[in-house]
This record gives sequence, C-alpha cells and structure tokens, in this order.
Amino acid sequence: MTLFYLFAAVAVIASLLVIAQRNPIYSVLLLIASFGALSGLYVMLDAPFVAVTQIIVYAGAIMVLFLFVVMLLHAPAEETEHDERVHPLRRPGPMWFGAVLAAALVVELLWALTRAGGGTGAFPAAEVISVRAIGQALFTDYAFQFEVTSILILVAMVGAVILAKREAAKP
Amino acid sequence: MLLLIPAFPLVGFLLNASFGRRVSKGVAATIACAAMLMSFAVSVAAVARLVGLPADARAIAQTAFNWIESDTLKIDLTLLLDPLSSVMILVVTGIGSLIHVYSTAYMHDEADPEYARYFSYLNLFAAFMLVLVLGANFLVMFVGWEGVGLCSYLLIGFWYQKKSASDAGKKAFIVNRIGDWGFILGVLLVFVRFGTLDFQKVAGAASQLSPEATFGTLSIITLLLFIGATGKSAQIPLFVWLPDAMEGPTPVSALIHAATMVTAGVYMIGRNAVLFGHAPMTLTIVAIVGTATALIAGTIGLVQNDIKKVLAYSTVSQLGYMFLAMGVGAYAAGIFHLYTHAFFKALLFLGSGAVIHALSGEQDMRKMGGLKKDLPITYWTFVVGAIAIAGVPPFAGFFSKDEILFRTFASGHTVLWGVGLLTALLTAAYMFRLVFLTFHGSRSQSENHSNHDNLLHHSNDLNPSNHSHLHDAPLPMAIALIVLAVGSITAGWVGLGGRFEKFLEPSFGPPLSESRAGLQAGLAEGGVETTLMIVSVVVALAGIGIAAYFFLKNRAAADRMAERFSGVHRVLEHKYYLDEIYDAAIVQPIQIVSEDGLWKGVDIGVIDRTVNGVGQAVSGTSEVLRLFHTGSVRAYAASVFLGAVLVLGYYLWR
Amino acid sequence: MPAITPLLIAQLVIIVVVFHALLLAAAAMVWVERRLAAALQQRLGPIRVGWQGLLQPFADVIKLMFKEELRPKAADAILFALAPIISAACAFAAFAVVPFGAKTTFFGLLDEPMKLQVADVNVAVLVIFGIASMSVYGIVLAGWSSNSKYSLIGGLRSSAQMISYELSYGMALVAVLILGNSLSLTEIVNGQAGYWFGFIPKWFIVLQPLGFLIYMTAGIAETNRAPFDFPEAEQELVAGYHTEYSSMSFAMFFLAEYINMVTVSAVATDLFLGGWHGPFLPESLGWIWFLIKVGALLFFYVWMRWTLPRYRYDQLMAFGWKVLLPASVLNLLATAAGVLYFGL
Amino acid sequence: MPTLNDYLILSAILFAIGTAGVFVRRNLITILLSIEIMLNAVNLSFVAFGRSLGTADGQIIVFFVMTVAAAEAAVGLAIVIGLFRHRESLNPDTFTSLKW
Repeated sequence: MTLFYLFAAVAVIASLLVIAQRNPIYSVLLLIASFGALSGLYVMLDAPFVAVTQIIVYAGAIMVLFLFVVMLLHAPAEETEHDERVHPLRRPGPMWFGAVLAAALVVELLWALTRAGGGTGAFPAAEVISVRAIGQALFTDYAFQFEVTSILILVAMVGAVILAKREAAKP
Repeated sequence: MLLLIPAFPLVGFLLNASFGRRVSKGVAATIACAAMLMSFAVSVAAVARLVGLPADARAIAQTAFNWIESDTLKIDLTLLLDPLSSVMILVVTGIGSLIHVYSTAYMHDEADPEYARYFSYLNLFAAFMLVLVLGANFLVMFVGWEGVGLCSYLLIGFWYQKKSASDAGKKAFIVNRIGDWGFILGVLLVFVRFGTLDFQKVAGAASQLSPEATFGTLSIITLLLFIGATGKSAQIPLFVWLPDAMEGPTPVSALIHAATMVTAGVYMIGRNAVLFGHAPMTLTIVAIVGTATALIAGTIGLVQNDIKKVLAYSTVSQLGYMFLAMGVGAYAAGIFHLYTHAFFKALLFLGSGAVIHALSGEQDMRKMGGLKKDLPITYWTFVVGAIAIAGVPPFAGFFSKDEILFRTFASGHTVLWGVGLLTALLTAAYMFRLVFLTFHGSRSQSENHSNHDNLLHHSNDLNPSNHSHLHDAPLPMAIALIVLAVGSITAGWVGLGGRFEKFLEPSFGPPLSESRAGLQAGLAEGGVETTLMIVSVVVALAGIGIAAYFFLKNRAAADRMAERFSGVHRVLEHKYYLDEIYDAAIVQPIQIVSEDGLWKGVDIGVIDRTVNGVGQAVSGTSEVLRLFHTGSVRAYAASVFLGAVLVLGYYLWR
Repeated sequence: MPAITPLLIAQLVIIVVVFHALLLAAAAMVWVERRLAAALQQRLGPIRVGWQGLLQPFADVIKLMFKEELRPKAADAILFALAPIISAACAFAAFAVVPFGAKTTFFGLLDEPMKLQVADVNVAVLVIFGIASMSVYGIVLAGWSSNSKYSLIGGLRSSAQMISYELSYGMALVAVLILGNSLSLTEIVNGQAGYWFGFIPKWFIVLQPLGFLIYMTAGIAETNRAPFDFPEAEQELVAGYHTEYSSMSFAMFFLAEYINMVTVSAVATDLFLGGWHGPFLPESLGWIWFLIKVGALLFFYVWMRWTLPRYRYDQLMAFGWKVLLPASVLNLLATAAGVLYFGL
Repeated sequence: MPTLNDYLILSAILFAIGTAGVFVRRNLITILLSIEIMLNAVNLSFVAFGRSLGTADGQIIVFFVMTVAAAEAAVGLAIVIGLFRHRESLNPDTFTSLKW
C-alpha cells in the first residue's frame, strides 16, 4: 500500500509540476519522472511488460523527441505580454475556467465511482500475464488493429518528415 | 484452362497498351496475333475436351473467384464452356485470328503508336467477347457485353481526328446504351423472379414453368433482354448505328460489326433459349422484328453505293434472319447461320477491305469497276463469299439459310417464310450488284466521277484512279481471304444430317417444339423439305440473275429503273429516312427540353437560385456566428470539455 | 519486513560485490586501455605508479577528487548536476539484471542454491533495453545544460546516434530472444548449454554470426566508443557533451562509459557467447569463464578504438539507418523463419 | 493492497491535471505534454481494469495507445516546428488564423 501511495504521489506531484512549469525542458523531465512512477504502478498491477514498454517507448523515445524539439527551438519561455491586446475569450482569465472544469471533472468521476460501487476489494489473484500471452493476443485477435497501427505509424512518419523538412531554398 | 482463353488477348492488350508505342510495328503485331492464336489453340483444345465428353454431360465450368456476395446475391466469376459457347469461341478466336493477321497488312500505313493502339483495342475486344460468350451468368456476360460495346466505340472512332468517325462511334455507343438499358432491366428482373443470375439455374427454374399464355413476367423479361439484343445486334428499331459504324477500319467492321459482336444478341437469346421458349409472345415479336429488319435492310442495301454500307446493311439483314430463326424456336438454325455468316461476311468485308486498300481508301462503288484482272485473289474469294451469302449449294450460306426458311415454314409462319424468301432474293441481288459494280465492267465509265472525297485520312499517298498503283492483297491479307473462302465453302457441311443441331441441343434445354427429326418425318412424305430447298436455290439464282441483268449486261436499265421508281429509290437511298425520323422524334425534343427546360428553366431558375440562396443564408448567419470563433484552439477545447462535463453531470444527476 | 535469512544476506553481499567490481572494472579498464593503446602505438604507457603502472587509475581518481568543481555561469544548475548522475546511475542499473554465473550454494554455505545476479527479472532483456534508452538523457541534458555550443552539438549528436543505433541493437536482441524462447537472461544462457556434434558449443553466436556483429557494432555506438565516438570527437567538439565538466562530475561520465562497456560485453556474453558455460570448469566456477569472455570482448573494444579512424557524422547515420537496420531486420526475419520452419 | 478504485481515482486526478494543463499553459509543447498526461491516465485505468478482469486486453489497448501517442507526438511536434518557423512563437493564441 505504501508503495502505491509513493508512486501515486510521485505521479501526481510530477504531473502538477509539469503544468506549473514555464520552462518546457523541466516539464519534459518531470513528465519522465511521472512516467517512471506510472511504470512502477504497472509493475504493481502485474504488468511488467507494459511497465518496461512505458519506459522504452514513452520515456525513451517520445520524450526524447520532445526534448529534441525543445532544444531545437531554444525553448522560449512562455509569452504573456500580449494578453491585454487580444480577444477577451483568449485572455488567461477564461483559461482558468478550463482548470475549474478539470476540477469539476474529477469531482464528477469520483461521484461516478462512489455511485457505481464495487471496485473496492483487492484484485483477484491471477497469474502474471506473460509476454507470450500478450504477443499471442496481439498477433491473432488484434492482428488487424496491429496492422492498422503500423500503417498509422508509417503515415505519421512520412507526415512528420514532410512537415518538418525545411523547404528547399527558392531560386 | 477456360480462363486462359480470354486471358491471352487481355495480356496482349496490356502489353500493347503499355509498351506498344515504344516498340516497332512488327513486335506489336506479333504480340497481338500471338495472343489470338494462342487463345485459338487453347479454345480448340478446350472444345476437343468438351466433345470428348458424353453428349448429356457436355459442360465445363471454371470458377475464377467469388466476385460478389451480398445476402442472397451470390455471383461467381465463372466461365462455362458448353456446345453453344464452344461454337462461339471457335468463331471468335478463329476468325479473330485471321482478322488480326489481315490487319497487320491492312493497317500498315499507320504510325507506330496508332498501330499498337489499334492492336491493343482489337485484343481487348477479343478478350471481352470471349468473356461475353463464356460467362456462366448474366453479370459476367454483361461485363463482356459492355466491354465489347466499349471496344466497338473505340474502334469505330479509331480515326478520331475525323469528325464523322468520332460521331459514328458516339452514335453506336449511345444507341447501344438504349439497348443495354433494356438488358440491365431484364437482368434485374431475372434476379427478382428467379433469385439467381446463373444461366443454368435460371434455365432449370424456367423449365419447371409452363409457357406463358398471356403477357407475363417471363415475357417482360425476355422482351427487355430482346431490347438489349436489338441494340447490340442492330435490329429494328436500333439498327441505325451499324451502317455508320463502317467509319471504322475495315477489319474492325469484319470482326466486330459482322462476325462477332453484333451476333451477341443472337447468342444471348440462344443462351436463354429456355426462357424465351416459355414466352411465346416474345418469340413472335422476335420473329417479326427479325423478318422486318431483314427485309428493310435488304431493300436499303440494294441501292447503296458505298461498298461497306452495302455489306453493313447485308449484315443487318442477315442478323434479321438469325432473329427470325430464334423467333420460330429454331435456335440451332439461328446459331448455325451465325456461324456460317461469320465466315462469309468476314470474307466479304475483308475482300472489300482489300479493294479499298488497293484503291487507297476509295469506297464508292461507282468509282470502281473492272478490278477483276488486277485483284484476282480478292475477286475470286469475294465471289465465293457472295455465292455463299446468296445461298447457292454447296456453299455455307445455303445450308443455314435454307434451314432457317425450312424451320420457319415448318413452324407454320408462312408469311414470315414468304418475306424471308423475298429477302433471300434481295440478298442475292444486292450482293451480285456489288460484285458486278466493283469487279466487272470497266473503270473508264466511272472515271469522270473521280473528284472523290477521300474517306480515309491516309489516302493522300496514292491516287486511286491511277491503275498502275493497283496491287492485289499482300500476303497476310491473302492468307486470311483464302482461309475464309475455304471456310465459306465448307463451313456449312458440318450441319449435314442435323449434326450441328444435335451437338447444340443440350444448350437449349428440352425442346419445346418438335425436334427436327420429327419435323422431317412429318414433312418428308410430301417432299416438302426438298421442295423448299429447290425453291430457295431457285430464288438465290434468280437474284443473281437479276443482278447480272441490270449491272453486268445492261447498266442503263438499272438507271432507268431507278428513275421510274424515283420515289422509292430516294426513300431507300435515305434508309427510309430513319435517321431523320429519329432526329426529329427523339434527338430534337430531348435537346429542346434539355436546353430550354432543364438548363435555362430548372438549372438556372431553380437549382442555381436555391444554391445561391442557401449560400447567402449561410454567409448571413456566419456574420453573427463568426464572433464566437476566436481562432483560439484552447477556447474550442474548453467548449468541447464543457460539453463533456455537462453531459457526464447530467447522467450522474439524473 | 521480511526476515533476515542467509539468502538475503547473500543477496546483499552480491549487490555490494557487483557494485565494487564494476568500479574496479572501470578502474582496470582505464589501465588496460592506456597500456594497450601504448602497446599498439609501440610505446610504454603508464608504468610508474605501482607495478607496471597498475595503481595509475587510483592516482587519477584521487587527482580528480581534489580538483575544483567548475560550473559555467550560464549553465542550468540543477540539470548540470543531474546529468552525470543520470549517466552513472543508468550504467550501474543496467548491470543489475545481468546474470554472471550459474546457481550456486557458495560451497554449501547456503541451504538452497541462488543465482549469481543482482535481480532476476523475467523481462531482463527489455529492462536493459529500457535503461539503455534512459541513459540518453544523461548525455542530452549534460549537453544542453552546459550552455555551450560544443556540448550542445555533442549532446544532440550523441542522442541522435544512440536513438538510431538502439533500433538495430533491439532487433539483434530480439533475434536472440526468438532463439532462446525467453526474455530472461538466465534462461537464455541456459539454452546455450551443451554441444553440437560433441565439440561445437551451442552458443548463439554460431547461429547468429550476423546478429552478433550487429549487436557489437550497435553496442559500440551505444557506448559512444571509437569509431563512433562523436559525442566527444576531440578534433571538432573539444570533448563533446562533457566539455564543461570537471572533477567528479567528469569522473562520473567516465565511469559510466566504462561500465556501459562492461555491461554491453556482459550482455553480449550472456546472449551470444554462452554466458558462464564452458569446458574444463565445473558449473559452480562458470563465472570464471564469464569473466574471460567479457575480458576478451573488452579487449576487442579497446583494440577497435585504437585501430579504426572515426567515421564522419553523416556516414555514421547513413550506416546506422541504411546498412545496420536493414541487416538487423533481415537477420530477425531469417531467424524467425528458421525457428518456424526448422525448429532451430 | 490498493484496490481498483484507488487506481481509478489516481487516473481521474491525472486526467484532470492533463486537461487543466491544456487550458492553463500557453506553450504548444507543454500542451502536447499535457495531452500525454491524459493519455497516460487513461492507460493506467486500462491496465487496472485489465488486472481486475484478469485479461490481457487492457494491456494490449495500452500498446495501441502508445503507438498512437508516438504518432501524435511525431506529427504534433513536426507541426510545432513548422509553426515556430513561421511565427517565432509557441503560443497557441498566436495562431488564430487559418492562413496568413
């Protein structure tokens, strides 16, 4: 239990800091910490493979990409100076409304959980789902979805290359 | 194995269409001819296998794949080889091969890319035609049916730079569409009525029914199918496209507009013989339409001056014969005539092509004459074809035509028989008019007409009135002509003693009328058959005689005749003014309605105003709504999120 | 709290031993590298400190410890301090899941045999892979936080290089996983026991020669060693990402590099060279074989460094993506097909 | 032992943090990061449900989510780079016109 609270606390605090930061490079690093905590939670949920994948894919690949972009763009800190000159709906005030909504969502979800009941007992004892079982399901029952995602990745890759490519210097 | 038959020409098409423009003429022609010859070889092998089977089990089916499957509609791409389709594939691949060979020489003046384009179209046509005849259900047949229509359009308009050619192509396409409309409706109705589109299953289901005494569903189905047939096979009222189709290269006319495609309608009726057999009223209509077409086309053919037009009307007329046969239930006789006709009509067209080729594009018979000496091969083969079509024994046409007339007579349609006989007379007459005008007499008497307009665009290289340039058919053309001439003499012999009919019998299902043997037995004692035979031979010879009198011995008499009956002559020359009537009755009203009613009235008045009104309303509303669109992604996200929170809240609170 | 058992004590002992062994190995490698380089260049190298210069590494460490810790003024303080720690921590962490000997009772000291390994994880291979991907951050952050052009370029280059070669590295691993039919390193090693025809050891290098080559190439690139040592290409970048580092921070990068070499070699030994299996020695002394094999691979590492010139950067990327990755995919496909059709 | 509800509550909190981040921050990269937080919150509940039901399906969906997240990050960051080149800014409020 204590381990759960430790990981949960790390995840929540790190996530909060992610959105509290003005410097995106710290946001990225804190998010990695949050992912690490989530990875620990996955281990506790008997999902070691997801835990490791979380590290390899999220922390090791996606976040490196973010870090790269932050470095490439020289991580400009957030600009606030033109707030006064913009449309009223775009000022920071209305944006805090979004945060209020987020809080409302948490309340609603908690309410839903209490109303639904159940889910309060410990998890039923079960074998750790092996990598073999996951692989088997992935390549049989979910084979179509797997292929679709691979096409998605391919498309995204081509799209990213084209979008990020510098246009050739015009003669 | 069956798949290979259409596959070879298709591959030939793909090769020539893809690479044809980059290779020499020889290569393109070799590819096309090889494709056809291989297809022919496979066809022969397949038919040999079919013949080897016992008579009641003669059907080979091959399913390529499941094509369409939707609820009860299950359609496989199946090819079926039975006696009927075996006759057809032999005709298509055999005569098709000869015409390919012929074309290598005939089209030799074309530029390389054009040459390859020609052969790719020709191959494509063969592939579609084979799909048409081999298709085991209506839909596969329809693929071929539409495909040959497309190829016909492409080939008629092959010289698309020439306006008359592209117009003729469009005309053929549009008129065919009208027929196809009937065909599609017929097919749909077949599916509604029988729940399947497979020929054999439909025939099986139909044979359980008793023939319709009144005008019922089967009659409607068959009538709709027959409308399709009239379009494709150029029958009244849709025959007007075929004469115009002569704008295409002559080998095309021979292959598509004489030997194969135009007979698709006849074949289709034969394929659905059981269905038609259960709709006697439709059969009567078929017989009457066929006879009328035969007569009308025959009369028009008598006065035409364009060598190919004569042959075109002759084709229409002969197709009328076939429909007559179908209409009186003599399916085998109709298919038999289809088969013999393919030989001699292809021969006649190719012969005329050789003449045109020799004269560098001249098609007007009045400017020909005396070509006998210069073109001996062409002449003699042409004469064989003419005798065959006239119906003189032992040439091919005699057997089939006589069979049709006999069956018509035997089925009790005496009037139709009489008209058919008259048409036979006309046939012999106009064919020999053609022969005498073209090959006999002398050219000098028509020399003064030589300010001709060149009909073929490439005809500027030779002066047609210059005898020194006359040359007989080159080797490939000569081969095709000779082979076809031999065929025109001998093709009819396979029908002796009713063998052809017996071979085809399984394809037409259980006979409704008495079999030929029965008929023979019934009529033999009176010697009716022999009498009829003698009558038709006499008629044919009479026709030849008339032609010889007017156009060989005494050409002035012909002009006098034309003058005396100038009214009739003009009507015939203008093809009964059918084109003009169609133009006034159909084309003009459609144009007027389209332009004044649909375009200026509906389109501009109603649709455009509606569209503009909607547009103005939208832009007016947008003026107001645009204020909510800040362009801020986060504001949008906030509204989406607000919606989500509210919906969730509603469900929780409820 | 779990009860303190002999097994737990033994486990703690192993942790301590491994930690120090890695430190020692790094120190030893410094000496080996310098002496070997000298030998290859026909000079003597360090021989003054201790017998044959064996104490030279310790002298270096002491020197580094007493140096002043310098930090550029414009550097990001937190990240600048964090980067070397990440590097070193990842290097140590990766070795945790590497088994280096068969189960043993330590000559009867324990009631039941235990594994010679810090942590037996059933997805060990993936853990190594994951930690390897995390070690990128040490270098990237060092490069970025130094606020120096040399460091930044070095950091970016190195992370691009590591990400690119990680793919081939992973593919080569997967091919072995297919053969070993497990994600656990111990089981993979045990799958390599025995001999074919009585004399060819059943090591996966025999079935996977291409896989081994790819693994070693990618491994060298992953550890940023010559001929792939771009992050610190002296001639262009001074010292790459650790240009601005000094004293113990620098020592930690140094340490991380050597420990990574050891880890890559150890994993290669486990995956391809049959781990602790070998002739002549009893199973319980298999770790000696393990040490010999790792030593041989480390020698190879050093040998490569002083023999091959550095690639050009574009050549490196082109080689990684256009040669190594396709080769590893092919190797993977061939392996999978072999297992599927011949049941290798 | 933590229960299913504990995980779901944690997931809800993380999700809310992610959404709040999307609204509060004015930096495209941070907004993308917030979206990643939301995705991870969902992943957590998937794995928790999968554990509770004893099936592998929850974990498999997580893999698909990760794949999509990777694709999203790649394309999203490419767009961010493109926008930055245009405007020298990462503030989403700078990009309010469809064309300029």
